[in-house]
Formats: sequence, structure tokens, C-alpha cells
Amino acid sequence: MIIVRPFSRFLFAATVVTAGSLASLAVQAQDTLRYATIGEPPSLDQHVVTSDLATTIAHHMFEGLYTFDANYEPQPLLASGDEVSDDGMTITIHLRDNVRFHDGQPMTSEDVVASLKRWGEHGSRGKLLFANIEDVSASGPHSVTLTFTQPFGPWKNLLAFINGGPAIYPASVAGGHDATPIPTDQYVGTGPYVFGEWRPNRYVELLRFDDYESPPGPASGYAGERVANFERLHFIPVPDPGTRVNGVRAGDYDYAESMPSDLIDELDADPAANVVLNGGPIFGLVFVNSNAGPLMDNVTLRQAIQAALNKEDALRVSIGPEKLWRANGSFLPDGNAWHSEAGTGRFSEGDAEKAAGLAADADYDGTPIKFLVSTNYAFHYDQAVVFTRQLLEAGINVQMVVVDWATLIQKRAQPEEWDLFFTHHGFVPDPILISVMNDNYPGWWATAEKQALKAAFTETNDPDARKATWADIQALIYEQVPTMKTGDVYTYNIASPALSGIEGTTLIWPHFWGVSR
Amino acid sequence: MNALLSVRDLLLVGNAGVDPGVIVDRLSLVISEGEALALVGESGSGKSLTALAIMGLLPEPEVTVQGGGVEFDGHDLLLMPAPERRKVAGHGIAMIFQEPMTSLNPVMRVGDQIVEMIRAHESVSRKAAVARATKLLTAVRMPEPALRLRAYPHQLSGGQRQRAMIAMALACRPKLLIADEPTTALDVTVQAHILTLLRELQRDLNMAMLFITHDLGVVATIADRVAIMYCGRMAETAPVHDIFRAPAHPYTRGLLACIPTADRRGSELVAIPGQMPSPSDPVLACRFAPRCPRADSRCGHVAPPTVTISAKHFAHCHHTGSGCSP
Amino acid sequence: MVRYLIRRIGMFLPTLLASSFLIFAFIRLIPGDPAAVMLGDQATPEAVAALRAEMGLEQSLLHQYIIWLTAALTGDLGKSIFFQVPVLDLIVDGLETSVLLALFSMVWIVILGLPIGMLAAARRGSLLDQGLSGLAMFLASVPTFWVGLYLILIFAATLGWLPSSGYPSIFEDGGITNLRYLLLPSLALAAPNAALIIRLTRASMLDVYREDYVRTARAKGLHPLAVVVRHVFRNALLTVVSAIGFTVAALISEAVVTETVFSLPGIGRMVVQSILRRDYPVIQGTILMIVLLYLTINLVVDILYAWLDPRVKLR
Amino acid sequence: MMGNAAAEAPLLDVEGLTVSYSLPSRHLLGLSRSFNAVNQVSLSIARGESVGLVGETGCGKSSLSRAICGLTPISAGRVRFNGSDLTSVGKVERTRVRRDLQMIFQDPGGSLNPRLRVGKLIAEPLEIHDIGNRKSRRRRVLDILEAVGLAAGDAERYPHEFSGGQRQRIAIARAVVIKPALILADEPVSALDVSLQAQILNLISALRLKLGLALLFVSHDLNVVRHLCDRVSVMYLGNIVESGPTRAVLDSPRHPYTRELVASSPVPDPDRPIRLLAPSDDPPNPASPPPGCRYHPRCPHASTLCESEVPKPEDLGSHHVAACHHARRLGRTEGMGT
Amino acid sequence: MIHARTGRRNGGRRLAVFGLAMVTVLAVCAVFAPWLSPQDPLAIDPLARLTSPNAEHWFGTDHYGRDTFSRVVHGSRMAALIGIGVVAIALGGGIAFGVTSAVFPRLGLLLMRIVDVLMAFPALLLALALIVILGRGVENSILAIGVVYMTTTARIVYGVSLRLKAETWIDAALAMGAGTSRIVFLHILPNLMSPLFVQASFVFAFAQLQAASLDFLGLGVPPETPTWGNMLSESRVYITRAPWLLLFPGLMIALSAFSLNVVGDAVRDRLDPRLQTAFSARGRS
Repeated sequence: MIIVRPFSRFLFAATVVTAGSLASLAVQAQDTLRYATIGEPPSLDQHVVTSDLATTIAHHMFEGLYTFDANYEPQPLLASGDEVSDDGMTITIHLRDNVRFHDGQPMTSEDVVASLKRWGEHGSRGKLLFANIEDVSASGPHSVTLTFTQPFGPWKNLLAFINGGPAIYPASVAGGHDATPIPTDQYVGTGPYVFGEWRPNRYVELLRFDDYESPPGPASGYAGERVANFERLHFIPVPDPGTRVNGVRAGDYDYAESMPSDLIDELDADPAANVVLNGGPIFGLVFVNSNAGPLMDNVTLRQAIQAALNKEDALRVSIGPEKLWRANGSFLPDGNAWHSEAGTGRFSEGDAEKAAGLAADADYDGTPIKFLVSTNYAFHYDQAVVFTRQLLEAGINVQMVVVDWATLIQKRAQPEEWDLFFTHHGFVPDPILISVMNDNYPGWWATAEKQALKAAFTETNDPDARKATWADIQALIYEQVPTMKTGDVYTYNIASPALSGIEGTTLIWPHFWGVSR
Repeated sequence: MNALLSVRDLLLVGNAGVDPGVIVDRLSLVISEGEALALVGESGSGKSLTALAIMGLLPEPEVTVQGGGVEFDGHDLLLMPAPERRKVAGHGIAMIFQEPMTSLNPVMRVGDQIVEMIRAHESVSRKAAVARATKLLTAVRMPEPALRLRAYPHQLSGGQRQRAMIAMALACRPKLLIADEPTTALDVTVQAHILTLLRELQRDLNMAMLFITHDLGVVATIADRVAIMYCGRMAETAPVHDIFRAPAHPYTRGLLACIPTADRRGSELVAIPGQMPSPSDPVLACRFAPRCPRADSRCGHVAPPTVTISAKHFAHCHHTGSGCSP
Repeated sequence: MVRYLIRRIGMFLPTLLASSFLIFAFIRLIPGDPAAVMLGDQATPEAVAALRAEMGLEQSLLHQYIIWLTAALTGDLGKSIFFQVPVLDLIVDGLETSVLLALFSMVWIVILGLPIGMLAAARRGSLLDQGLSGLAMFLASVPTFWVGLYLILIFAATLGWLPSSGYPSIFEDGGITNLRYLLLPSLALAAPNAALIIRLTRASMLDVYREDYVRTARAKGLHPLAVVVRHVFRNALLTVVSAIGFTVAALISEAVVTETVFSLPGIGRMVVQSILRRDYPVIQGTILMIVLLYLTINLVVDILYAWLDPRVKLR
Repeated sequence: MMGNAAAEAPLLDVEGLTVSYSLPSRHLLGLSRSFNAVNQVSLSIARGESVGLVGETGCGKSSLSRAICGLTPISAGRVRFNGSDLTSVGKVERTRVRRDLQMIFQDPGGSLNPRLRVGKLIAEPLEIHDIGNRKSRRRRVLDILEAVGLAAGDAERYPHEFSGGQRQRIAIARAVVIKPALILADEPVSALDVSLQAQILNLISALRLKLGLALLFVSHDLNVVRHLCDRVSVMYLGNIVESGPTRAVLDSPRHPYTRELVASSPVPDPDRPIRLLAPSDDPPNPASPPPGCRYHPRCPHASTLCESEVPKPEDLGSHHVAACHHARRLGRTEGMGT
Repeated sequence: MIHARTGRRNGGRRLAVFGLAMVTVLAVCAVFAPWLSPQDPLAIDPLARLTSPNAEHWFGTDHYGRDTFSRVVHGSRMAALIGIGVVAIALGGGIAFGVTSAVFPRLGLLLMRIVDVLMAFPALLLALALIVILGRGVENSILAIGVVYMTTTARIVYGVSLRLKAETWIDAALAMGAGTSRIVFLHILPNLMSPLFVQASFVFAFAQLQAASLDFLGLGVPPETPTWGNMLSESRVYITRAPWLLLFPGLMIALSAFSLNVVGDAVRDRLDPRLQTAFSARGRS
């Protein structure tokens, strides 16, 4: 024994003192809502950015002319009403006259025209609408006229969809920018919250807009009255899902998005967290390369691939609890106006034999098929793993190319780099917004049949005609296989039980007006 | 003269490591007040461990005291509680070591190390202790003592470091100084100065000294009396003149015959054949028997007796009677 | 001492310069186009090309390096492609978290590592020593993120004693009490490194204990505590201090993982996130800053060492 | 012709040998300084002769022997061995010539690679110089093992299985296996206990007689040198201060340093105590030697001349050379022997 | 005179025996993984998701319904592969760099500066940077981690080689006229072997931790490969729902690193207790 005992007693005492000093009391900011996000949005500029996360934050400060009510019907927001000419070619939108921007200036038709024009020119969703628009002009201080080249049915839905949508900025802001996102110091909107600051890696802060004039009417969905109860909203990036879960449990966050599906029963039972389902399902899409590679024009081989997939298995593996997924072939969910069963017989056959037969018909020679998938979204990867195994069983030689999301975005723009890639699509209120409808979206599906049906789809304002045409398009998708829907996934968030005003289901993105602690 | 230190039947045992076994085998020795005893032996003979056992510095648990007693100034050191024993260290017995390079703490100033020694045993102010340290350095003939007080060990030469060690050892006026090969690592000219210094201090302060060495030349210079150890056992003890003039033990004779001197120039040295056994080797009654020119069957089986040659001259051997001096 | 300092700093600058070039060259070899990442899912190729041009990605590599380095020397590390704010601002903001995290961890390491190491050395060979040494070895072998996950589960989610994640700056609401956010992460980060220091302290205490001057000190009849504190510990500390250099490197390195697990807004997580976002200027700036930090700490450690060991500064 | 010339010329002839080491500069931009660890030393050894080189730590005796063996670069001067100038011949030739010059080191353990078996170790010089084949080398190894008092079976063992004395026997076996003309022994017995020291000294003497080896024996132990060497050179701070026949130099030294050395060396005789001739043991700093005679700060006989002028080596008769201004005055009358 | 390190010997030996046993078990797992694992580690069973440990699935199943035990067993295979690969690169490169630098001091100065520069990058960052350049993959993980530990190994080899160069036996060989290749291959390399064995065991251990960290950050071995790090990464959200998914792979990482460390430690203690400070247990991380 080298050292005497009194010495070790001394050490022990030191350790105890240290351990004691650990205790520390929690301090809570009462008037701040803390929202744990999956990451950081690229920008909050709604015109050019389509990230859901950006919209979750931005729709508290940017508003469009219309928004959706609880039934996904477009309702006026900054608009007060509209008139459509009988030929459907001219639409006049009346604006509310009590709206002020965050900088104190009143909103006029001039601001609306400038915003719509920038969106129409540089926003990817804006282009869809503006392809049919001849002119936008102010027809009065509080009214705007859209002149169409042909009748265009989905106009109001497009105007109401704030994600990548026509947020109204002051003319000075909207007029001064092109496709590059506007900088944070020019985030001036009309919503109940004002941009505070963006602390990279820490949070995005929004502050209550004290001069906010709420739209009239009872709250329904995003429509109606908007009351800001919190002094500020903090959107805090917490990329690790486990940390988000435990953060709400521990009281560090009031709300956390995008929860792991397998935890739903546990969280449902947990008194420290309330489960909030997301209203519209998201759905996975496996795009097929129509520009290069073995699948470019080999429709039979595409059908072989489609036939091999059992999407139910993939959903069960990737999502787990059955209440969070539907093996639903229709691009829009059951109950939605756009729901259709057209073509869905081919949705999830999971028939290896049939697939092998089709592959043989297609003269498939075992050429490797490159399946691009990222790990950033667990369910992409999980489903891709299952699909790959199913395809291998059908004798189709699929090789996964696993990259991160950033690389995937880069690679998918290069046709020779891939044959299939996995992405997902958020809920949209109008099928025109589904990416496969865009000829320039990677995959580059632009067959003559598609072009004809797409024209028919947009040229009419008649809802029934449009629904029928959409069913035809969906059938064509199952026929030509430009993309394969993998099923609906209902994501969910959790909220602190201390919050009131949170509904059990979000419409699309969570919102915090009308919510209080 | 009174016995200042007496070691009785000291038994040191190695428990593990390279050489388990009995390292020091029932060794007894006595030092009187003011006497300089040289403890002589080759490496591995156990002489250093004997000194460490006296100081209570054995590298336990590798080597432990398994028997015998160490009595100093009338108290049994081995039975003494640790705090009291620490008081003896420094005050009663001080020790200096072989390696002046490594025996001083490299990150502490020389003065502080001496002051530490003083203040560990006497309640004096730091200032007084510093003053005393300066005096001590002067006493050991350290050049520029005030300057050296503030130096770090590596700034001193080997001889100076050994002087600092001696100053530290003498700080509390010990009655016995144990010097474990203090000059082995030094050059001969430096060694001469240190040996002379030690001899003078020892006589001036009437301090007893246990001087451990393997060098018979040094023994001749420093010792009043000599104890020769072989392989953990005492071979012979005698006044210094008797050892060189009339060695009784064959080992002592062999050692003396090994040394090349002017007289033996050119002729072959009479070397002791073989080598010293290690403690783990099987033990014979006389450990030197395998190398002894005079060994017979008795030596292997019967423990050698203690033979009294003269009043202060003892040898532990069956064959001391006859034989030639070298 | 001055000469030692100058020589030591003379070694520091070329290493830093060479590292800066490596950093720059490395980053350019990474596949992935920052412009495409930034514009997102629905971007058109034209918009991507325009943005590339605007960001200077079309110029020659050497040209880009020289521009970057000259600017870096004046403190301008460029602008984050993703956030559109100066990289330096991001780093400065991230540094608060990372430096505090590292400091906190160092505190753990020192208050756990040194005493336990000393205790194990003091009770060398005992059951306590075997237990502590075994535990230290085990902790050194456990992935930090694994420890972190369990710490969150136990202390935050289940017991609710400490915050699970995030770190609001101490300059914001809550002030200094915000440091509690760093308790768990720093503990997770410290665990394996404290284990290292335990082992190192124990080993060097035992090494020093075998030194002749410790025997000298014991021969002087000093109290064992005085021997340990004045003679053994100070010398053993030399080894430990020189280990602090790579302990800091380990902290910085593992902070990347720890900050990810605990969602801390530090520069470690910023590196990972920026790699995923292909935010070149941020990656470059942050790694450069980390390397600078690391080299500086090593410099400080060496100077500290020289200060502790009189043999060095006079050489 | 060749044989004759070689017989007349000394086996080893060192002339004006200087070894300098550089020190880090005092100032960052200053020129790097250097000092001469060996300062213009001349030395020669005839075939079969044994020469002792004596001095204390830092006197340059090890640097000198290492320089002769080519382990330390030579800054100036010439080393002729066996008729070749080692400082100017090519590498191949130098290796060939070096065959006849082998070295034994102080630390018997350290000079043997712990990973090689004794047989391999001893055969190494034969392998390096490509002498014989595997079989003949093996035979020579076994022969030499016996000659140094080890068993044939020892060839299969590793160095750590031997004691210090036995290891030095192995080192000696390795040095002589190639039958060199000169062995350079750097303190070969100072790490050994006195009983083993005697064994090794006897072994070296025996081998020298048997093989007709010349010996350069570096040591700090006057007794050992006195026992083994025909001639001796004494070094102080890089210079040879005195040299000559062993008996003459050590029994009646003429240089004050040699006198101090002899007086300081303890003799195993209580009636012949050591004496202090110098006032202090202030160690010399080899890096900044004093001007004039390097010994003068310690010398009891120093005069003002010694402080300024470097003394030249002076032959005092019968090859007894001393480099001291007062060598003649410090005559035999003050002889050191008893 | 007598080594004072013997005190821990018994306890140390028990630990070392445990370590050696663990290493053997892991090696057996790695070699015989296909025969030892009761099920296909990749077989998906959507109906048996997240089942807790039971008779059929000893370590339970993951969210694909894959058998965790089989995956853990197969994970040892990747662990061994990564360990061996990293050790090969680290030691191969380290020896080349270190010995060359020691033998040719001028070149050595340059080479060691390069090593210095690489060492200025904290290990995981360097590995991360390399991975991002090279892309994810088993080989690239091995290469990246190998390069990281190559730098430390080169440093150690350089240090030990310099020390060896100062050994008298090298002087002895030089004095005999030995050439450079003889010095390197006969006198330096064989004496490097035991310290390198120690270094190898530490590198092997820390390669496990680094690989796990890379996997955890999603930048290591492709996620479809069953490695312990990937298993942790995939299932970290199930820490409450299915704790066994984190427990077993985590324990395996810890145990493998632990046992290799213990073995390395024991070997080092045996070789030379004083080497302790030359090899830091953690090396770089």
C-alpha cells in the first residue's frame, strides 16, 4: 500500500461534493413556443422553396390570397372575394383593405401583382399556373385581375397552396429578386408572426405581430380567425428523432415533428406527450428514368418491376403500426375528392412469377438496374431494401446506390447515373401539383399520351371533367410506369400536453395561431 | 562504543518478479556510534536492500521483511508505527543514493528540497530553513551556495548534485548516514572529493556511517570496519586493515585477488570462476561453495560456522583456518 | 523560455498553412453540387448553373484557394451558401457551445480522471484498483454516442433531472443556468477520455513512484501525503499534461458525434450538417478553425509543460 | 614490398583527428555553434600492441573511438588503418578495410540484438563480409564459442538468457570471429562486477596472445589499463595531455591532470589513501573550453602562461610525451608511485 | 533492481485472460458467422417486427423483422474485416513512413512534417473528410480510418526506430560494416514487432469505435451491411420501444474494443512496463 487511507477519504469527499453540485433548477420561458424541427430549412422564401419545413415556419408570417379550410377547400385569406368571367378567362380577385405588412405599410394590389409575377416567373409551382396566364394586373387599389390564355381549373388551389406558393410580399421585396431566395432581412409578410432572427444551428425565431388584422370568420383549417398567443416561436433544429422524442418528454420542446412511426403506441400512452397526426398522407414515389438506361423505353420491363413489388410488406416494415399507413394505389387518399381506383389493380401485386415472365417478355438480360436511394429519410431506405429483395427474387438485378440526400439530388439530375430513384411527395390538394405531372422533373416523363391527358386536365374548370381526366392519368401512370407510388404514410408529431388549441390532426403543416399554453 | 544500529537475523524475501526467493538470509550487523562501516558486495548480493530495509523503504510488496529485527538507538524500527518511524528517518538515520542524477526531484529547486527536509522534522520558519540550507551547502563545499539554492537539479553537475544530497541528508544532524554507492556514478576525481568530504563530515560530526559499495579501493579509503556480503549472507566482518591484510573468507580473498593492481601487471588475474547464484537457484548450506576453490562436501550440507578470527574479525566459513593472504 | 517559445511557434505556422491547403483541397474533391442542394427538389438546371456561377464555383481551384486564404487571413471565411451569413459568425456562435462543452468535459476529466487515477495507483493491486482500472478500460471502449443515448434516456426522458438536448446561449434567457444543458453531453464526451486519464494518471503515478527521487523523499521522512503531492503528483502531472493535447483532439473529434446526439449548436455538428448540405465555405472555415484551435491548444500545452518542467525551458 | 611497408607502418595511425558537434544556436538567427569533442588528436598503434585511452566523462575518449570506427563523422584529420586512409577511400574499400577493425562496447547487453540467437550474432561479421559459406561459418562460430568459454549449445539461445559476463564473452567472440588485427574496446568491463571483470580481462589477454591482436582499450579505470596496456594516452577535454609507456605515465606522471587522476584513484590498500591535488571538482564544460591550457582552471601549478598559451606535446624521453608547460619541472622527484 | 509493477499482475492476468477469451469468441464468430447464425441476417419478416428476445430470436428482431442475434454475429465479421484492414493500412503505412524517416533523417524530417500536418486534424474529422471524398463503402471506411491511425503508428514507429537506432547493437552492426538494408531488416524491424503488436491491438480496438462513429453519423459502411454501428444507427429511435436493439450491438462494440485493449495492455506490460507512456491507450480518437 503506497498511500495512506486518509488520502483516499479526501478523494471520496471531493467526488461527493462534485456530484452534489450537479443539481440545477430548470427555468422555462413561458411565452415562447419551442418547436423541434428535423433540420434547418434552406430558406423561408415561399415563392421558390418547396421544403415542408420552410412552410411550417413561414406560413406563420407569409400569407397568400387564399388558404385551405378544414375540408381542403380554398377560402379567401388576404383576398376578400373573387369574380370569374363566364368563359373562365378573366378572374378578378378583391383584396381585404385592412391588411398591413410587418413594416407597417398597407397591402395593395401593387404588392400582390409584383408577388404573383415573381412567383409565376421563378417559382416551380408558379410556372404551372402562369403557363396559362397572359397577364396579371391591378384593377384597383384592392383588386387584381388575372387574364388566362385558356381556362385553367386548378387556379384557386394553386393560389391557396402556400408551399412553394404565392405568398404576398411588398412590391419592393418581390420586385427586386429573381430565382435566388430573398435574404432574411427582407422577410416582410402579413401573417400573425414577424420574422425575428435566424440563428443558424440554434433556431429560427418568429415574434408576434402586434398590428395583425385577423381575417374574419371562425377558424377552420387555415382559414378564419388567427390569434397569436405566444410572444415568440422558436423553431429549433433537432435532427435526431430520438432526441426530439425525449426532448418533448423532458419538457425541452413543446412540439416535435416527424416522429418515428413505431413509437406511436408508446407515445399515445405517454402522459408527457400528445400525438398529433398529420392530415394529408405523404407517399413514396419510385421514379423511373425515361431518358436513359435500360428502362428508358422498355415499358414491359417497367411493368415487370411494378409487378414484383409487394408494397404492403414494404410499408409494414418501414412504418410499422397499421394506423400509420395505407397500401393505397390512388394518388390521393380515400375520402379526398380526387380519389380514384383507376389502374390500382397493379399497385401491389407482389407477384414474382408474373414479374419474371414480363421481364422475359421484355428481353431483360440481367443488366444491373441502379436504384438510387438516400438514408436521410428512413422510410425511403427501408422500403428500398424490401423492394430490392423482392426484385432479386423475381430475377431482376437491382443494385442499390445508397447516398445522402444531397448527393441524390445531384445524381438524379444526371440521367446516366440512375434507373430508379426513391423520393416522397407531400399531400397536395390538386393532382396538378404532383411532381410526375411536371415534364422537367427527373424521370422526364413526357409521352404523347401524357401530354394529351394533361392538356385536357388543365383546360377545364369543370370539377367532374377534371376528376375523370385525373383517373385516366392515374391509369396511364400504372400503364406506362413513369413512377411507382409506394403507399400512403401518415406521419405524426407530438405536442406537450400543456398546449391547448392543438387539434388531433394537422391539416398539412402544424400552425400555432389559436394555440396557447 | 555503543551499538547505534544493530540488525539481527534480517530475512528479506522476494515474492514475485524476476527473482523470487530469499534475498537476504538472516543477516546481522552492528554499527557503533561514530563508526564508518563499509558493506561490500557484488550486485545482487542484497546490500542495497538491507539498507532500504533499515530505512523502511523496501519496494513492498515485491520484497518484504520476513524475520529479524532492526534496532536503532534502543528502538526496534520494524515494530515502530509509521509516523514515529518517519521521525527516525532524517533525524536519526539519513540516506544518500547512488544516482545523483535521478535522486533529486527534477522539477523542484535544490533549496526547496533541502528546506522541505528541515521543515519536515523541525518547526522552523521557511526563512530560517533557507538560511540553514545555505549553511549546509557551504558545509558540503558547494560553490556559490546561495546561487545553487535556487537551481534545479539538472543545472548542477553530478558532483554538485551529490553534494546537495549530502547537505540534505545532514540537514537534521542524523546519527547515522547510510550511503548507498554514492560515488559509483561519478568520475574518479569527483569521487575523490566526495569521499574526502564524507570522511571529514563523518569524523567532524561524530556520525556513524553505513557505506555500501562494491569497490574495495573505496572501502580502503572510507571505512573503519568492513562487512563483506555474498549472495544475501554475511561472509566476513573485520576492521579495514584486517580485511586487506589478513582476509579469512575465501570469497574475500578471491575478491582481492581479482583486482588488477600495479603489482600484478601483465600476469593473469586470479579470477573467481563462475557467477553468483540468483536467489531463485537451489540453496546450498554455503552459497559460495560452487565457486570456492576450497569447498568440500561439508560446505554443501553444513551451514558454515561463525569463526572468530580476532576480537572484531569474524568469518562465516568452514575453511578460515589455513590459507594464504594474497 | 523566449527562445523555446519562438521555436515552438515557428513550428506552428507552417503546419497551419499546410493544413489550410489540405482542407481546401479535400473539400473540393467531395462529390455533390452545393447549388443543386441549395435550390432543392424542384430546381431547374438553369437556376443551378446560375447559382454556381454566382458562388464562384466555376473558377480554377488555385484561384479559389488564394482568394479564400487571403480572405481567411483577414478573418473573412466567406459566406455560408446555405444560411447566407458570414461563416465567421456561424463559427463564433458555434464556438460558444463547443468551447464550453470541451471545457466542461475537461473539468469532468480532471475531477474524475486525476483523483480516481491517483486512488487506483495508491491502492495498486487491490480489488478497488482492479475494479477502477477495469472500469476505466471499459469506459474507454464504449462509443460516446451510445453513452449519450442512455444518458438522455435515463437523466432527461425518464428522471427529468436535466435537459435532453439543445443549448441556449448563456447570453440568452436563463443566463448562466443554461450551462445545465451541457452537463449530460459533457459527461458523455468526458467518459472515455476521463478513462484514459485515469489509466494514464495511474500508470505515471506508478512510474514516478519508482523514481529514485521519490525514494529520496521517503527517506527524508516526509508524510506520505507530502510525498505524493509534492514529489509524485507534480512529476506524474507532466505525463498527464502532455496527454491533454490529444485528449483535446479526442474531445473535438468526438464532439462531432456528441453534438449530433444532443443536438447542440456547436461547430462539430455544424461540420456534419454542412457536409450533408455541401456548404463548402462553412466546412472549410470550420475545419480550419478546429485545426487552428487544436494546434493552439497543443502550443499552450507545450508551453504549460515547459512551465511545469524546468528542464524544457532552458534547453 | 607491401608486407614490409605494412610491417613498418603502424597498424592504426590517427593524425590531427577532430570531431565536432554542433549545438543549437543561442539566438534564433545566430550561426550554429560547434565544439570539438576531440581536438586534433594523434595516436598510433602498432601490430599486436595494446594501448590504453584514459579519461573522464566528456573528455572525448568515446568520440575518438567511435570516429575511428566510422560511427561518428570526422571533421578534420586522417585515420590510416592497415595502410589505407579511411577518411578518403570509397565506401566499398572502407568496408573491406574495416574487416580488420572490430569493436567491443561497454554495455554487454545492449550491444547484442535481443532478437537474434547467439549463433547468428556471432556469425554476423562473417555474413557482412561474405566470408565462407553457411557451413564453414557455423563451424567457426562453434570454435569461437568454445574459445571464449561458452558451450556449443549456447549458439541457439538468445542474449537475454545469459548473464552480463557471459554476454560480454559473446560480444568478444563476435569481435574476434573474423580474426581482426585491431580490437577497439570501449570500457568493456566497467559494467561488470569485479569477479567477472577479472574473468573478462583474462579472456582478452588470452585472445590477444593467441591471435596477435592489437588493442585500443578505452577506460576510466587506471588499474585495468595498467594491467592490460603497453602504452597509455590520457585525455582531457578533447586533447591528449600525456602519453607514453603505461608504467612511465601512471607511475610517474608529468602532466598535472594525470597526477590528479592517479592520486584520486582509490587503491585497495588502507595505507595508500587517495589524495586531492586539485582544489575543486568543478566539472569542465566541453562545449566552452577555457583558453590556453584547458586544464589550467583546476591546475595547482598553473601560471599566467598557462592561461594564454596552449602547451605543445613535448617528448620527455623514452616516448613519454606530455602537453604541459611545466612538465619538465614536475619531474620524477615528485613521482607518484610509492 | 526489482520491478515494482508486479502488484497488479494477478488481477491484470485475469483481465487479460478474459480479453483473450473474448477476442477468440469474436474471431470464431467472424469466421463461422454463416454457420453460427440461426437465421439469414438479411431476411425480412414484416410480421415479426420488433419482437423482444425470445427462444426463436435470442436478441429479438429489428424493425424489418430481422434476427438481431444473426446480425450481431455477422457484425463480428465486418468488425474483424474493418479491424484487420485498418491495422494492415495503419501498420503498413506506419512502418514505411516511420522506419524510412528514422533511417534517412533528412527525408524523415519532411515525412514527419506531413504526418504532423495530418495529425493536426482530429481523427474523426480526418476520417469524415476522407469518407466524404471517397464515398461510403467498406473499403473506404477502412482506408479512411487506416490513414488516421497510420499517422499515429508512423509517429510511434519513428520514435521506437530512433530509439533502436541509438541502441548499441546498431552501432555494433554499423561498426562491423553492415549496410542499410541489413540494419533495417535484421536489426530494426524484428525489434519493432512486439511494440507493433501492441499498437495493432490498440488500433484494432479504436478502429471499432471510429467505424461505429462513422456508421452512426451515416457516413460509414453502407447501411444495408450488418455492422454493429449501423445497427445502432438504424435503431437508435427504438431506444425505449426496443431497447435490445441498442443494447446488444453497443455491448459488442464495447466488448470487442475492451478485450483488445486489455490484451494489448497485458502484452505491453509483459514486454516492457516503461512503454506505457509511448503507447497511449487511446492513441487518437
